[in-house]
Parts: sequence; C-alpha cells; structure tokens
Amino acid sequence: MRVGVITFPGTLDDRDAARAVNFGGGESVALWHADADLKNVDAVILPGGFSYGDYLRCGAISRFAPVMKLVIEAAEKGMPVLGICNGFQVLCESHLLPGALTRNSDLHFLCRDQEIEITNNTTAWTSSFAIGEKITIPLKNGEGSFQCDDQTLAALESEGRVIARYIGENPNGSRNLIAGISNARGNVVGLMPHPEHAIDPLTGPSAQGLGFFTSILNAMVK
Amino acid sequence: MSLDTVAAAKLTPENKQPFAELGLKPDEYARIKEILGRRPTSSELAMYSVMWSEHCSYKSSKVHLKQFGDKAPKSDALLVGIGENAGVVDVGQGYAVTFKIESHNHPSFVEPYQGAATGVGGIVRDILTMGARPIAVMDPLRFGPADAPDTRRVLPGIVAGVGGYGNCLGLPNIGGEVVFDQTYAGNPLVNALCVGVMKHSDIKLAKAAGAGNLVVLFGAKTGGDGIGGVSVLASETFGAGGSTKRPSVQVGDPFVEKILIECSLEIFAEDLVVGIQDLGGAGLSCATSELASGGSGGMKVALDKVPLRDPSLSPEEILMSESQERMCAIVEPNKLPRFLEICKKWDVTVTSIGEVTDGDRLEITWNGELIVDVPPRTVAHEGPVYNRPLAQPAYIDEVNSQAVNVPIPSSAGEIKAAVLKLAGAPNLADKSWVTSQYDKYVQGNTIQSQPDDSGMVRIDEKTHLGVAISTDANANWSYLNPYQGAKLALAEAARNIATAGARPLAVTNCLNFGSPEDPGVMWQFAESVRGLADGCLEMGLPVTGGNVSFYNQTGSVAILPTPVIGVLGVIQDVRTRMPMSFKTADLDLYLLGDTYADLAGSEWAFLHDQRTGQSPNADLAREMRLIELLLAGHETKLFSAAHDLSQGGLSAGLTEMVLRYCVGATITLSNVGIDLLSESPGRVVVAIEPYKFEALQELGLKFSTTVSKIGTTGGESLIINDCVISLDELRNEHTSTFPRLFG
Amino acid sequence: MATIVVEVMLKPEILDPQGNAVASALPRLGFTFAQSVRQGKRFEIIIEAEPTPEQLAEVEKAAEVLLSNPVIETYVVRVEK
Amino acid sequence: MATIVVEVMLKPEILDPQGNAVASALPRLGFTFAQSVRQGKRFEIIIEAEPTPEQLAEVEKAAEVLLSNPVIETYVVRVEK
Ligand SMILES: Nc1ncnc2c1ncn2[C@@H]1O[C@H](COP(=O)(O)OP(=O)(O)O)[C@@H](O)[C@H]1O
Ligand SMILES: [Mg+2]
Repeated sequence: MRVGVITFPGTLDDRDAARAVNFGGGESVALWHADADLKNVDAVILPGGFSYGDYLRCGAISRFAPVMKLVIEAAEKGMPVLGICNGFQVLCESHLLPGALTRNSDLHFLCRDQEIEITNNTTAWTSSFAIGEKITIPLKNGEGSFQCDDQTLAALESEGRVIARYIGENPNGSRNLIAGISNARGNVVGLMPHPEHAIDPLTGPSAQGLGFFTSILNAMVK
Repeated sequence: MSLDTVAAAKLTPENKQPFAELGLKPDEYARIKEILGRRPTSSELAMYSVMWSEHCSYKSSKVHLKQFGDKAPKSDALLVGIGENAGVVDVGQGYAVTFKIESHNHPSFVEPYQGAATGVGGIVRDILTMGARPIAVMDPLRFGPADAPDTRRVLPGIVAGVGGYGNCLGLPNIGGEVVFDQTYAGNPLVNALCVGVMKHSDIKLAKAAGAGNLVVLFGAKTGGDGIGGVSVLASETFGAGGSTKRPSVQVGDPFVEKILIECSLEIFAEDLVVGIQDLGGAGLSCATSELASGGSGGMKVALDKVPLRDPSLSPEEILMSESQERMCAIVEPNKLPRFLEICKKWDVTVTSIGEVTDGDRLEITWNGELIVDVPPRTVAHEGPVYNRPLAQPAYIDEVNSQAVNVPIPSSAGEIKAAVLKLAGAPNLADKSWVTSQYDKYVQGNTIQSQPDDSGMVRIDEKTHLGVAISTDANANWSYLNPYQGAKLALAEAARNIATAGARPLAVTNCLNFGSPEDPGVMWQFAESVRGLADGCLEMGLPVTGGNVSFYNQTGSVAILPTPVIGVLGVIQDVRTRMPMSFKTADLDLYLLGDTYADLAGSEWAFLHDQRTGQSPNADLAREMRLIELLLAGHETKLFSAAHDLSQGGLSAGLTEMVLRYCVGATITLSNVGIDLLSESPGRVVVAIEPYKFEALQELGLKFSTTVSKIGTTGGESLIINDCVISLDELRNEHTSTFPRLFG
Repeated sequence: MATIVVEVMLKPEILDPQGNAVASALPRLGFTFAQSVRQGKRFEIIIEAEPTPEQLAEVEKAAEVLLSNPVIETYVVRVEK
Repeated sequence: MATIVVEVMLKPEILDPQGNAVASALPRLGFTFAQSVRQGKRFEIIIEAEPTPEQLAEVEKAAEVLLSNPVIETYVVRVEK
C-alpha cells in the first residue's frame, strides 16, 4: 500500500503525514509538486502547511502545480485523496471538493486540541471509525472556516458528505460546524484538523488520529 | 550624486562627510581616516557606521561580556563558543545543538507585526547558518501595562507576527514569557529564541577561506527597506515626540525563508559550502566583512552584481540594506554548478558576486570602479571599544532600605481573594490567548510546550533523545539588585529544565537595558553580566552566545534591567520526562526547599505597587543540590509530577498544577500568608505516591534539601487550610484575563 | 507604463470577519460614521503600455481563475487613469 | 446610503511578498501581461447618506490610525459613485 505525500514549496506537515502513514502500516512515498508522475502510489495525501506562503488565498497557487493535474485525474478515477488543512484548501481550490475555507471568525491563527465527531465512516479515509465516534486531534490554522452557499450546504448534508464536525463551541465560524467533507464518491476527503499530529500521545493529544491512516489500508484491501 | 570612489577619496581629502548623521562620533571618524590613511569613501563610511554601531560592534558591552570567556567553566559539551552566529553544544549520540536569543525590540514598537516577524526570521537564519535544521522557537515578550491602550495595539500585533512568521516556517513554538510593566510601555521587548540540531560533522562557520573560492549571494533580492534599520533604529532612543530618524522597517517573507531553509539544508547536506553567513543587521556590510575577517585572506566583491528589487539603490544603500531572507556563502568553483542546481530546484535567486583573494583587503567595486578598500578586521572585529562610566544609581540604596509593606492574608476569605487575584493577574494569568496563535505540533516532535515549565523537543525518533529549554528573567529582582537578579534568573531557568528531568547544559542570554550612556544603566548592565558570569561558573554552565539590546528607554526613563536567560538541557529519553502536574488523586504533595519572607520584588508586592526591599540572595550551591535531587528522582521514577515555583510563589504554582489536568488538592500550611506569597528561590513542588516518602526523604538528606509535606491531590477544589476554591472558579479567574483585555 | 487594478471582494452573503472586526474597532476609537465595513483585496498590475483589449481580456481571465475564487468572491477589473 | 472606499497599499520601497507571489504565479499559468504586481487592501465603508466633508475628514483620520500603518503603508480615500 503506497501512499504518496506531496510537498509543495511551503508545505510543513509532510514529514508528519509520512510518519503517520508508516505508523498506520502503509508505505509513504514522497511526491514533489513539480513531479510528472505519481510513482505508482495507491493513494495521495496533501499535507498541511503554508504552501506558497498562503499568499493570495490558501491553496490558490498550489492548485496549479504540475503534480495536481495528475492528482485531479487520479481522483476522478477513484484514487483515494486526503487533504489535511492546507491540503483541504488546495482540494477546494482545485474544485475536487466544494466550498472554500476562509479566515477564522476571530481572525487569529488557532492551535488547540479539538474534539470532533466522525459523521461518515464510508469514505476511504474514515472506515476505521464508528459513526458518532468522538476523537481529539489538533486543529491549527488561520483560515479554517468552511463556507459555501446554502444549496451546496444542503447537498453536503443530505448526501451525508460531512465526514466530521467540531464538538462544542465553533472554533472558526465553519458553517454547520463542518470539520471535514468528502466528494460524492467518497474517495476524496478534506479535513481541517490534523490527524497526523495525533498518532502518539507522546507528541500529540491522543493517538486517535491514526484511524484515518488505517482506514486507507482497509479501502485498498477491499 | 556621483560615485565616490577610492581614487576620488584620495583626491578630495577635505570633502565634508555626514559621519555624525550616520551615528559616528568625531573620534570614531578620525580613527577610520587613520586606518585607511585617507578619508573613507561614502560606501566605506556606510560600512563602518553600521558595523561600528552599538548593535553590531557591542562597543559598550564588550569589556563586560569578556567575563563570559574569562570565567567560563570547563565544559566538554561546548563545540562552538561565543563569537560565531550561535554557540553549539554536544548533546550526545553524535548530535550537536545550537541555540540563541536575539532582540527585535524597537522595530516591534514601530510596526508590531513586522517587527516581531522579522525578529523570528533573523534568529532562525542565525541557527541555520551554523549548519543546523531549526527545530523550535520561543518568544520571551514584555509589554507596557496590560490595560494600557497602546498595549492593545502592540501585543496583538507582536503575537500575530511571532506566530505568522514561525508558523509559516513550520517551527513549533515551545515556550516564552509574557510580562507587563509600565517601563516597557514605549519599549516592548521582543526576544526570540531558536534552537537547531545537526550532526557534529555538519557544523558550519562564517569564514571565507581559500583564494579563488566564490562569494555567492542567495535568497531574496535586495531592496531599500530597513536601510540603517538596525544601526539607527536600534541605537536611537525614542524621545517623547517620537524619533525623527525612523527609517522604514523591514517586511519579512516567511515563505521565502522557508524555501531558503530547505534549499540551504540541501546545500549543506552535499557539503557545497566552505563558509556561510546570514544577512542580518548591517546586511552585506556585515556579511562580507565578517566572512573576510573570519578567513585568512581577502575578498573582492562586485556590488553591481547584487540582484536588486529596486534598481535605483545606490551602492551605499545596497551595502546597508537589511532586506530579509538573504544568505552569503563561500563556494569552491567546481561546486558552483551543483549549488546553482539546488537553488533552481527551490526557485531561489542566486548570484556569484565575488571571490576570496590571497590578499588582506576587502575590495568592493561598482561597475569596475573601486569603492571600498579596507582591512576587513577593522570593520568587523576591531571596532571601537568603550569603557563607559558606571555608577550605582541613587535609587538602589533608597529602595533597598525601604521594607515591603503589603497586606498578608490570613482568614479564609483573605486567602481566597489573594489566590484568585494572583491567578488572574496579567503576569500570571493563563497565556493561552497568546500561545494558541502558535503552532506547537508541527514537526511532530514537541514533547512539552506552554504551559509546562520548559519547552522540550525530541531530536531522535529512535533513541528518544531530547532537549529542553527555558527562558527566564525576573526584572523586579534585577531592579533591586542586578547582580543577584541575573543569578536568580539563571537558577530559575536551570530549575525549569530539571523539573522535567533534563540536565542543564548550556546558557544563552539576551540583555535588555536602557541607555549605556547613563552611568546608572551601565552599572545595572555590568552587575548583571558579572552576576551571570559568576553564576554560570558556579553552576558549570558555559555561555554559548547571546545578544545585547541597549537604548530601551523613553526619555530619561529606562526599562527595568531585563537580562533574559535561556538554559538548554538534555534528556536521554523524552518518554521519561516528569510532567508539571498530577493526573490522579491520592498523591502526596511535597515542597522541596525553604520558604522565607521573600516579598521584595514579588508579584504580590507588584500588585500593591511596590518595588522595594532587598531581592533574595542566590544560593547556587543549594540550587545545584536541588537540581541533582530532581535528576536523581527522575532516574528512579520517584516523582509523578514536579513544578517549579517562581513568580506568584506557591499560590501561583498550586493554581497552575491543579488546573493543568483538572485534579484538585488539599493543602495545609502553617504560616499560610507568607507560605503562599513568598517567592523564595530554589523551590519545587513534587507529587509522589505515598509509599515513596522514604525514598524522597533519603534524597532530601543526601542533597541537603528541606522536604516538607504540604498536602494531597484529589477533588474538584483547591483547598488551603480552611479556604475552599472550586477549580471552576479558579479556572475562570485564571483564563479570563487575556480574552477580556485583548478580545 | 500603465496600471490595471483588480478589486476582489467577498460575496455579500459570505461572512467577512475582517470587515466586521474593523466595523467594531471604529466606534471604540470614536469613529461613528460606518454602518458596516467589508474588506477585500486590491491588486495593482503594472503593464508596459496602455492595455490592449486582448490584454484586458487576459486580465479578466486571470482575475477569474487565479486572483479570485468564484465560490466566495467577486472581482472588478479597472484601468487606472 | 453611500460607500466610501479606502485603499491601502504598501509603500513602493516596502517588500510585498503577496504581490510577488502573484507576479510569479501568473506566468506559470501562461499570463504574461504583468511587469509587477502589488497587493493591498480595499475597505468598503457603508454610510447612511452622501458623506459630508466632516465625515470624509473622519474617514481620513481612521484610515491613518486604524486602517493603515503609515510606517509601511499609504492610503487613499474615495467616494464610490
Ligand atoms: N510568549 C510566549 N510564547 C510561548 N509560550 C509562552 C509565552 N509566554 C508564556 N509562555 C508559556 O506559558 C507557560 C507559563 O509561563 P510562565 O508563567 O512565565 O512560566 P515560568 O514562571 O515557569 O517561567 C510556560 O510554559 C511558558 O513557556
Ligand atoms: Mg516555571
């Protein structure tokens, strides 16, 4: 099971994501934004960070990286793709996922341990969880407020494509407390909080983020 | 303006030059003429003026800082000492760690966000320059009164700037300080610390060796921002009406710096540089003269080759520009192609601007004409040295002889009010409003950060080797007695390392003071340095580097003397670290160390507007026994938790402990008021399982440290004698201060 | 040399926390003129000469695919006089 | 109702990382029109009626103390027609 982890200029959590893939039992494969092939990976992770400094809009410039063309093609054919934080932003800018991520409602970058509830366990990245399972993983971003128009929101809700929701007070102004969504097929998932920082209680608030990286193994076995 | 060349300077010896406007004294100007045997060209004048500024030349502090070398303890750990961009220590397993603090005070007052951001950027480049991968940052900060309107402008901007830059670089923020005092109102202190790690063999130095090797500039293009920023901005005291010489501040580009870090590390990994220097204060003037001065030969630079953001810049301005995110490397010609390739991969601008010569001059040309021809050492290392007059200020005797006069709580109601007041006092309140704006998780190796006693990061994922760092200053004590204050800050920082189970290894510092031209301030400075040097000798900890920031004053009012001391320690296995608090009930709580009526300079006295009396005396032998006790207990897994007591004394310490994991405690104190409020140094609260009492007592005897039982853990309240405070009430008081003040 | 300006604003229905923060800071400083505030971006694009219609069309395209995100933003392209 | 616009741009000598990022992204997407790009802020301030000269003076003041930092930025106040 080869999981590609893409590094854009300014990506920060690539090594953490690779570590999490390996912790989960997969084999991480480094991909570079300028790469012209996906090195035979079975799945791809777009990790967190400040690609291109988050200038203009988060993810707006990375979306045009050469490797993204390949990712978009592969995703449309069903390859599992997970975008975490900045990766989620890139997926929205690429229109692989609907909506957009905007400034946190209090305008501050926010790093804290956040409880979320898994609300869909049929995607490639959430099958290891139970519906309604509550996990605590780090949330850290300045532009994590999920926004979309009413119609899109209604569609996401009715199709069960909200895969995780914040519990408690809304940390950033996201509509309907949305922490993560998937595409209709369930292979592309975007998640604002960082499961790769919650794989070992020594360095994170819990090990409850690991489920995202074991789910993908199940997805491939199937 | 026409080009002022060396040839022209020889022909026009009588030309008037604006040396005073550039901050040079008449005798300094005369000395330059003597060194050169002629008047300097305007480019040379620019170089000398920035390099001989207080900030770059340490002209007022040098004679004192010498003590760090003269009194240096024998240490096998020190691999690179004072003088390089940052000191390097051996932490075992082939790893070397480099760390340093720097100030960016004045720019942060003028433009809080950018000032703080570029402060972080600068210290990170210093660490990178040593050949290390930066792995964490810390930010000791000081502000005017918490409720002052200007603090509402300055604090949020500075915090956002520290976070904006550090987060974007992917460096976890693992600690710092937030302290408020009136004297910082016009002079906030932004000190930034960075720590980096490398293998011993990867250490890089700032020297230009090997005739024929190339001088390569890479990173951002040079612009007109921050010209004279450091030299003029950092040495000009702000008058009441604001400085007239406020040049534009620099704007940082953390994305470019992140790219520069990855690009440089790839270049280092392939061993492509002979020497390297970052461009910080004094920009190219500093980098070229220091590289040349550090090497054996001379250097030739074609200044017109420097890539510019603003093509209208004059050679003088290019030499002085402090544009951020630039590095200068010395590269063997045969390695240049690979060097360029790596820069191309990262999309980093790179230009060869000159070469190392076998001469002994630094020669700079502009379109073929010689505009600088100087002995590099005279610019970089042989600047003026002042033995400034110093005198104990009159206030010392006055405040020392005045006793502290504050109410001492005794009834349950008074105790509750005092504990809650301290819990919510801006200096002691929960700092999450600040620290939640900083990424502490990135890189996946953060073991401890806010609110723990020290920051801790793992440096090897297989062996779990780690380092811990704490920064501390107690300006109240330094005000009352700068010699003791520096020692006490050192002891506190070392103690904060040891409570986690790490062994203190090395020291860095950032000395923030008023004007060195004031003999009273100079005395505070000299006493602080003497105290720190004596303390380091006594504790066996080498000073590896640091930074001096003078002229932190508004009109004639200087800031409190604020020597910020950073101590780095090593822990063999981060999984064994001792947490700062207890997670379960039914543990016994013990106080290690003795409590005296030490209220002078305490937070309780500060809250009653008093800064009088005599600071405690640092007893470093006792501090070292306490540290050894903690480390011995760590070795045998004796402690369930250990927490240092400092500002706010036992009251603040207990507040932090019970709130950390939401487990209460029942405490019994005999002399409750003093026991709670005193800030006697050298004290730690530990939690142990009851059956381990004898082992603890044995350690107490072995290390001649008083061990007194103060209570047990458990419940949902902090109970002190007959006073009951629910954790909810305490938490509310502790956590509401910052959101209330800063939104 | 000429300057083309692209102004990008959040769509009215999208929450604008920055604009709101400004709107609530103004009265605290004694400024009472604003009913509401929206904050957006302004790009100044320097081009060599007076823009041709083709160039302006290109700028429109760039504004649509790069400078703004049509999911949440609208844009206006103007030639600065 | 009327709209007052405040445009805040970095001074020309100040580094503009965002503008640079846009300028270097454009050619990668095949857009070659830009010599350089600067990115600034645009505030749209909604007021009740056509602004009075006093109000405009107030807006100027707010632009100077709140909406911009004169150390690194310049601003322009305009009434939107
Ligand atoms: N500006 C800051 N940045 C990061 N961490 C901070 C900052 N200010 C305070 N902290 C952290 O908050 C905690 C409490 O700070 P403080 O009360 O000053 O600690 P101590 O008294 O033990 O030195 C520590 O973990 C400290 O590192
Ligand atoms: Mg402490």
